[in-house]
Amino acid sequence: MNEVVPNNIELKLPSRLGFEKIAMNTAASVARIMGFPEDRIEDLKTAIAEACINAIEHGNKLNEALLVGVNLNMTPDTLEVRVHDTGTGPSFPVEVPDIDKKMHEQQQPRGMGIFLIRSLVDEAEWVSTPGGSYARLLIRLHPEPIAAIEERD
Amino acid sequence: MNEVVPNNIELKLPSRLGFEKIAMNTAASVARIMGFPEDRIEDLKTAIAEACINAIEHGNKLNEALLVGVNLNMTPDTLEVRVHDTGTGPSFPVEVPDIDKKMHEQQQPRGMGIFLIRSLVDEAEWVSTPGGSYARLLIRLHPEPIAAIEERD
Amino acid sequence: MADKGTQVKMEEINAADAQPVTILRFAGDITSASQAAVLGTYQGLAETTRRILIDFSKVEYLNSSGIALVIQMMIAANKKGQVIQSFGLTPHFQKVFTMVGITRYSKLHADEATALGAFTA
Amino acid sequence: MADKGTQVKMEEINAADAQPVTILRFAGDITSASQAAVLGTYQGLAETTRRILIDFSKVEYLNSSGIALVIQMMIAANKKGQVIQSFGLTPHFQKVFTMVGITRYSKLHADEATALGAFTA
Ligand SMILES: Nc1ncnc2c1ncn2[C@@H]1O[C@H](COP(=O)(O)OP(=O)(O)O)[C@@H](O)[C@H]1O
Ligand SMILES: Nc1ncnc2c1ncn2[C@@H]1O[C@H](COP(=O)(O)OP(=O)(O)O)[C@@H](O)[C@H]1O
Repeated sequence: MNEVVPNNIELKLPSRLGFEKIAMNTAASVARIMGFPEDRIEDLKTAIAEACINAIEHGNKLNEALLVGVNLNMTPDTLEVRVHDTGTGPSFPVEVPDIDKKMHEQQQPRGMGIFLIRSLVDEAEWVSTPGGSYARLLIRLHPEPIAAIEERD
Repeated sequence: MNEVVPNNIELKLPSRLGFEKIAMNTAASVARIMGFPEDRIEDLKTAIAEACINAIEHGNKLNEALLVGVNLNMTPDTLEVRVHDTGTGPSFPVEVPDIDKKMHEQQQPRGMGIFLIRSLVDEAEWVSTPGGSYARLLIRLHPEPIAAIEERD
Repeated sequence: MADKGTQVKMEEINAADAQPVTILRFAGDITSASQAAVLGTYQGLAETTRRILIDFSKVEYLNSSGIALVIQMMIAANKKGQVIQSFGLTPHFQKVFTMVGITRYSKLHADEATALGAFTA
Repeated sequence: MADKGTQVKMEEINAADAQPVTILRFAGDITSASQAAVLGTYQGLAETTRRILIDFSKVEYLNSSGIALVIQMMIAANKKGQVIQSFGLTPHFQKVFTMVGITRYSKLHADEATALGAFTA
């Protein structure tokens, strides 16, 4: 009908811990309308919550006057989410969580957000821009079946 | 901490029927964080859905390129919701739904949205502005108890 | 980008007095997009249908346009002398149906057995 | 503007072998705001506690900071030679706990009876 942003939903939240649940439920609602299965919606919820927590905590340093922007972009096959903050973004590489190290106090108990995001969505990247940084997450409605991947081996 | 809009949440949606569910679930999430009881959240959900449907249908005339803006403003005691569209707003008075007239086909079966909004929230008003129109809905966390109202009789 | 939309299942059973009851079980959303599911299904019922039982228990979202379709079905049923009983609405939507006055034309029952019993009461 | 936060209830029961088990039933959210509810509750347990059963079945929202608190509790319990069993996580959070590796140190059980049985197995 119209090529201009008709599939883009935007949410803006003050940087307060707990408000990630609003983003999580907004995204879940979008994913449900798109027809994603419930287990995939759960994956997305956790991934978006973790990205928002990082934006609130690390990006905007818990300054409630700074907003976290959540952009949800729908295509027929994908839901792409961008979580924006006003910081400089994570510096990679970030340490991969290791439960043995954590249990032996050789690694702090925290530090699982980025790992979970990467594990739960089909694509994840972190982008720094002049005005801030964003995490970009993508989930596919019809991910490549495992059989197709195995065939390539 | 800061007086500048830290309690304001903003959502923007393309004008597509069905997307009112996104606004509904976003608002429900905010109301839940604020501690509203579940029955009050249900009231709010229906009221916001109806306001969004009107904004999509009547305000933005189903043109998906036009956005519906949903503003959620939290105070310690109230949640105020503004649903914006680009139209001129309803012209009052609007006919009150009458089930007897409807059943006898003296009134169209539709036309219950504004009535439901008014019945379900603590305050409702419709405002026309130069750039569009909005419905303003408000629910209170601690509504005046019925006893207090009765005492005044 | 497909929503689940409205689903409807039709069943025929007999009430305690051995007279047939047509059950319409709705699931998903009832909105302006539910015209075919609500009115189309109703119009497809046999001419001999006298009793209709509506099961709302699987309905997740209902808005005023959806309620308008239910009213249109009630108007049509009223004209044909059919009786409609319903059950399974959440407390919130029982309240909404009562606000709108639907309860003056069709009773909302707590459960299927009570609703079914109301045909022979 | 108060969220429900984290709720925790403590119970003492005996396992099949008549040895005591302390049950911690969490409800609501487990997040960075749950320090007192998780670690504070744990630290308040009797020094004699040997078996801890965690009931996650009423937890609505769990994030990585909340999981970090669970790990901290596991570290402390490990040091004291206490055994932790848990149950009631949704399939999604069972998956998340497995991804993070928690399951290598504390088994996630399907239900309370199975979790309780695991202390004496
Ligand atoms: N949006 C962000 N802006 C700046 N730094 C970030 C952001 N997200 C993550 N980081 C950095 O990456 C690290 C790892 O993040 P994460 O894996 O989510 O664990 P945690 O937040 O518990 O430390 C953080 O400690 C932080 O230094
Ligand atoms: N946002 C709006 N912009 C313009 N007109 C509106 C708006 N909301 C409501 N209206 C007008 O008010 C009438 C009554 O609205 P409502 O009670 O919601 O019932 P319905 O939408 O089913 O007609 C509508 O038919 C429309 O003419």
